[in-house]
Amino acid sequence: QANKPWHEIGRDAKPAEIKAWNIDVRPDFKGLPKGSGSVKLGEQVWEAQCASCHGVFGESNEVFTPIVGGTTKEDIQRGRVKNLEEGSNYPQRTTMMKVATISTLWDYINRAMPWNNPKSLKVEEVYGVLAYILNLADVVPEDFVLSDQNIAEVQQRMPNRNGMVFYEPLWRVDGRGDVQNVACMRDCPVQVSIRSVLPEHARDAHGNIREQNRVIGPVRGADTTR
Amino acid sequence: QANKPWHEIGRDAKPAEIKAWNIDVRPDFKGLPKGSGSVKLGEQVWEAQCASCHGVFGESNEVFTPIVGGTTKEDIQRGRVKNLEEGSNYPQRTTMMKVATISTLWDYINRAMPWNNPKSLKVEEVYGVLAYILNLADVVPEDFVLSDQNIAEVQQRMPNRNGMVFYEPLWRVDGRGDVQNVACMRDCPVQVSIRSVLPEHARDAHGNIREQNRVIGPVRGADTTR
Amino acid sequence: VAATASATRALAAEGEDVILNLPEHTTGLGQPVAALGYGQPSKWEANLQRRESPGLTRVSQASVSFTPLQGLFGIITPSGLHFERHHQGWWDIDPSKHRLMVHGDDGMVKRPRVFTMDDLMRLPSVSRIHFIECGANSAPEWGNVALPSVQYTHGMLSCSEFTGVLLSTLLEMCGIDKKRAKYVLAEGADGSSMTRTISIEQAMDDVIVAWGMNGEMLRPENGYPLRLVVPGVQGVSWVKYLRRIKVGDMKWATKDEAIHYVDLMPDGTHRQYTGIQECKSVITTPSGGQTLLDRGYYNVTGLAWSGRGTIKRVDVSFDGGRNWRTARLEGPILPKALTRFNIDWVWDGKPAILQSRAIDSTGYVQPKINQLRAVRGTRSIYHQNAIQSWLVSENGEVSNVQVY
Amino acid sequence: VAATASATRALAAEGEDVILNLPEHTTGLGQPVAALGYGQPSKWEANLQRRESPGLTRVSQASVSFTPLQGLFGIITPSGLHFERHHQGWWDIDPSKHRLMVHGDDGMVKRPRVFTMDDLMRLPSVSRIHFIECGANSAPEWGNVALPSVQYTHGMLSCSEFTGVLLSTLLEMCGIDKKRAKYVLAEGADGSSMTRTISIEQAMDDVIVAWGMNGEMLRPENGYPLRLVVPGVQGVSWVKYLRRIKVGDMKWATKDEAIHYVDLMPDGTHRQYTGIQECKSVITTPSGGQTLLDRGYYNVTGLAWSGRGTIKRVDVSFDGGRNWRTARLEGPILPKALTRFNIDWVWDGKPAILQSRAIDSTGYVQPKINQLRAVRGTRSIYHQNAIQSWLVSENGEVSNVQVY
Ligand code: HEC
Ligand code: HEC
Ligand SMILES: [Ca+2]
Ligand SMILES: [Ca+2]
Ligand SMILES: [Ca+2]
Ligand SMILES: [Ca+2]
Ligand SMILES: [Ca+2]
Ligand SMILES: [Ca+2]
Ligand SMILES: [Co+2]
Ligand SMILES: [Co+2]
Repeated sequence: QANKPWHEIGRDAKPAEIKAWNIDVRPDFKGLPKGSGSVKLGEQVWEAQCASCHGVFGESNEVFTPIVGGTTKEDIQRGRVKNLEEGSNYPQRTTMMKVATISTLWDYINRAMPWNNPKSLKVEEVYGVLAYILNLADVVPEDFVLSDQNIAEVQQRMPNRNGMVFYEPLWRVDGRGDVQNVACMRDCPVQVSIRSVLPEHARDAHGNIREQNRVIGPVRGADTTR
Repeated sequence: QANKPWHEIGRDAKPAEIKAWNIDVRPDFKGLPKGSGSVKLGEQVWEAQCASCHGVFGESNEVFTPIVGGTTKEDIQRGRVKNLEEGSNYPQRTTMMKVATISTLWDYINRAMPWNNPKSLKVEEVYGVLAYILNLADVVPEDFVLSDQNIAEVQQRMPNRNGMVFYEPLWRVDGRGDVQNVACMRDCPVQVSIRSVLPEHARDAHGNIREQNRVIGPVRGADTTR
Repeated sequence: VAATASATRALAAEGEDVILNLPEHTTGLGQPVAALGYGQPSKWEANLQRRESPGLTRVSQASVSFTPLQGLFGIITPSGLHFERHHQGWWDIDPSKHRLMVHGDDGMVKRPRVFTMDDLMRLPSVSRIHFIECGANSAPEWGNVALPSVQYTHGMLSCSEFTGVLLSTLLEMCGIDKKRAKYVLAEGADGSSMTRTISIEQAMDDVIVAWGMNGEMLRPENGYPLRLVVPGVQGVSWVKYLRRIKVGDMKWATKDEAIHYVDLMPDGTHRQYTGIQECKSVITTPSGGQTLLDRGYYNVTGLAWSGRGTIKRVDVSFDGGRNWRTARLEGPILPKALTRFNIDWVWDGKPAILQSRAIDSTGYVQPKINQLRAVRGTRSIYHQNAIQSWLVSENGEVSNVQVY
Repeated sequence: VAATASATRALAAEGEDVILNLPEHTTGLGQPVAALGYGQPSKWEANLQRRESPGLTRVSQASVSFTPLQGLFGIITPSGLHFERHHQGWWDIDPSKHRLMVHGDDGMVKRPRVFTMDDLMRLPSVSRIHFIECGANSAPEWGNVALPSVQYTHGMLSCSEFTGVLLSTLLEMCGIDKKRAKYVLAEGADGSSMTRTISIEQAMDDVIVAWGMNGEMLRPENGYPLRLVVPGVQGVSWVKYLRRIKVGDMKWATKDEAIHYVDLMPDGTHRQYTGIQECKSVITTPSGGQTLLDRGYYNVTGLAWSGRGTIKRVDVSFDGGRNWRTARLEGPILPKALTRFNIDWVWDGKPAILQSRAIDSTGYVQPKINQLRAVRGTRSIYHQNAIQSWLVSENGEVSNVQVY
């Protein structure tokens, strides 16, 4: 099949260029640079560059949801986080509660953290600070050195490693979701009473809605300060 | 047929309101207020309020095309303006050369002039200043008093009164215009040489086109200062 | 110096600096959401502005600013770049004080009514995409080439999604005398109180009394808070700051339908009431004043439209009209709206003359300038819908020419 | 004082002051054309702004600003009011320095390539209208009513005409290994270098590498100069500042597809890779926080959309879902685009509960919140596409309720 007339537009990427940008790390660890970092090194990095936002123990809810918390030794064994089950009273869904794939954390810290200075960490610092987070979550011991060699083993200790389900109907455009209504038109079955109303304190929580509507038209914004 | 559910939206217009806005004057003089104004009064109004823009004799090309000029006694008799014919060397198409309907001028002066103070003229001032313009164009004599009583007669002296043709195909959406091409696809008859090019002085007359094009994309603006 | 130069060369051999050295935006923290509650274009886009054509008019309150078609995509015109045509300047009117009156003399309207914006915006509304083109678009080129770029040759053209109430809805609720009503007068609230005659057929068909444009209210320059939308008809009929609709039985011969927007014919008569914007098209990239970066492939793109219906086909020639190929049309293809076309072209570095030719749903084929001239001469100003030619020179510069 | 008061009364009986005393804009000269080379909304429209939802996020560079749907018309979102979602702030990138790389490991792409904006904008382009909705739109209301107005319940939703080159065109010219290629990774050039997995089926179908939005270049907040458009899929996949496309054979489980944008189910598992935005609709006027001016007729209006195709029908109920009537749909009705609906309603002054329910071209009927909850519980955050209920109280005030 003949080349399209626009075939020559653009130019070949050079190996050094691909290397500079080809930073993604997959769940099978393809893309992961060789290297290692200790919990100890990680602690230094964390305290110097991460703790201000995420808290000394990854517990802070100030700038983002806590990174650490809510997982147990039992979770690490099962690979399922109990606090994600219904009825759990744990106040937050922390990163460590949700993330199933350790590669996700390596990749993300490497590309995006520290938030205000992304892509500034060295490879061993990424290993180290991830080791530190994992240690905070009791996934690895205090004297652990995380490396490309043992990361697949650590993956087997991720608290929520068995917690993800691939749900194809919401991945494929031609799928069909699990919830569907019927188009009843007359005397449809509904409860007469209202099930939920806007709480009084929420009425004005977004500022005065009067000032968020046009000054003309079929309606005005309600004065929610009153 | 039943009223639509939105029938009551809005409110009835009050007579005084309709009167305040119902200012249009038609070619059959429906809408023309009773009254009159002399060329003499018109001259005063013109010199005080119009001449600064249109020139003392309506000849100015400074702010707009001249109002007066290019019409002859013969035109007034024929009702067709010779200077509109092909080959005429008259430099401008003035208002008086083009306008066929005297109502148009009364209506427009009344609603829009003076440009920076529209709707400020009294009825007799509109009659007067229009009489003055008509006098400048030799349509009425110097001692004329234009009024709702004689305006229909003056209409019969408008230089271009027979110069308008109603061309229905460009008025109706479902019409069919007078010029049409055929969709020749191969070896169509065209002259090889270019018939007209952008004059050199016009290349930069709109500023540097380089600065009027995006800084990226398939093209750049040409530097027309060079 | 020698060392630095060779270091630079080495880097260049390895790859581009902009890839190898990560930019600040890849290694830093950007700006917060809602930094601008109402956003603006990139600072790098400042060249795309609406501009006046020097010498076209004498004063800027009775003038035109042109849309920079040379840099636009698709069919929606960004509202900030919508062309302007004012006769007595524009205003930013307090919408709570704006009124629309619908009436007629002698019982032509049974129930003359006044509407506030509150009233109008409660009524059943429609949202439709339509082009608006000034009747004088391309006017300076009836005779010879005069303008350097498509902004000035074709930029009195925009296309937006309009929302409003059909004029027919208003006329019906006010009770017009269907036997006697033949025309409607639309009047604006600006200094000129712009007035235009609309046929009752079109008033009862697709004319919209509009407040919305591209999802928000009309911009002040386009008639905020209310304008008439008269699909397919020249822009001057789309009365801005609409304050009054009057029903009648005779055309009004208003200033802009008796002195201007009349077409001077070779015999010295003027055609009056020539409102329809006939089928037309233009290539916007590459176009006059642009320079191709290189030989090779280009996606040649442009716009086609017809005041009489939809666009059925656009053909493009690269040899000044001798041979033609049919372009791809992008959807949606809507009546009395712009249609975007695209076509492949490989530039071999030799001079080339680009033309586009649109065909609409009535079968009308966009004419050549000589065909227009043969019937209408060169002095009619309005309704110049000829095929546009762009010459690509060997140096890649594109210029405005006439070829037929 | 008595005289003045009676004069005022007399005037009022004669008619409204705003009609009888002509306003300044009817008796004066306005502003010149091109007073603003790039125009702005009327000063009277300042209430319509995109806004943050207080308490939703902790820092504004990793936050959302919501589109004020309560005041918009038609289907095109004004670009200045397009909702924002940033994870590491927004930038106004120098487009001449921006590059797109297309590659893959292990020969997955035969000819890894780098494109400048100049290169990309020469390629064959398409222009298409599509909606973009954040996967977390309406998320705070899985459990109970929480938000006062449609800006915050549904305002992570916009719709624009996008122009760009199909991703399939790029992938084909770079020569992908069609047997092994299963997924594509899209990566941005911002600090987070946002990454998302796209299926190769969709990459080869309707995904666009876009530079144009509503006729002009993308706004900086929306990814200037280049973003991915993934029709029907949640906004986070529409990677902004797009710098890299990588072809592979395994999903990447990036941060935003492994920690966020995963849906927590009642059994404590998360559904991963739930990208599609299913069929949904909402009444925008009247809506939460608005007050009806009066009893009587209203044109009730809203938006419907589906990530799986076109909107076929929208039904509206005024009695909390017991009885339904079918609304008018405005054109154009396009796949994976917003569709505007309108329906007549006469308010009798009694409490009423308004709902809209959309049906798409697959036959899918927008669900009730209890139907969603029965399957997905109340903690899944994403993909809340339930029927929205608005209660109109006797005083005309509209408020957010749940009824089913
Ligand atoms: C200036 C504040 C700041 C600093 C410093 C910072 N972070 Fe973050 N971090 C954030 C924010 C904000 C987010 C959420 C970004 C988003 O919305 O995508 C985040 C997200 C994360 C996440 C993903 C959490 C999740 O659930 O998505 C990880 C892991 C993380 N940070 C680790 C680190 C590490 C390791 C460092 C230091 C090397 C660091 N952060 C420094 C603010 C910060
Ligand atoms: C400050 C400048 C100015 C003043 C003062 C002024 N005019 Fe004008 N006049 C104009 C402009 C500009 C136009 C063209 C407006 C347009 O583009 O629609 C015009 C148009 C006209 C026209 C229509 C010409 C045509 O061919 O369309 C008439 C008639 C006219 N003026 C008469 C008058 C009279 C009578 C007065 C005084 C009572 C007056 N003008 C005062 C600037 C002025
Ligand atoms: Ca090249
Ligand atoms: Ca940095
Ligand atoms: Ca000027
Ligand atoms: Ca005044
Ligand atoms: Ca904030
Ligand atoms: Ca009322
Ligand atoms: Co015009
Ligand atoms: Co999102």
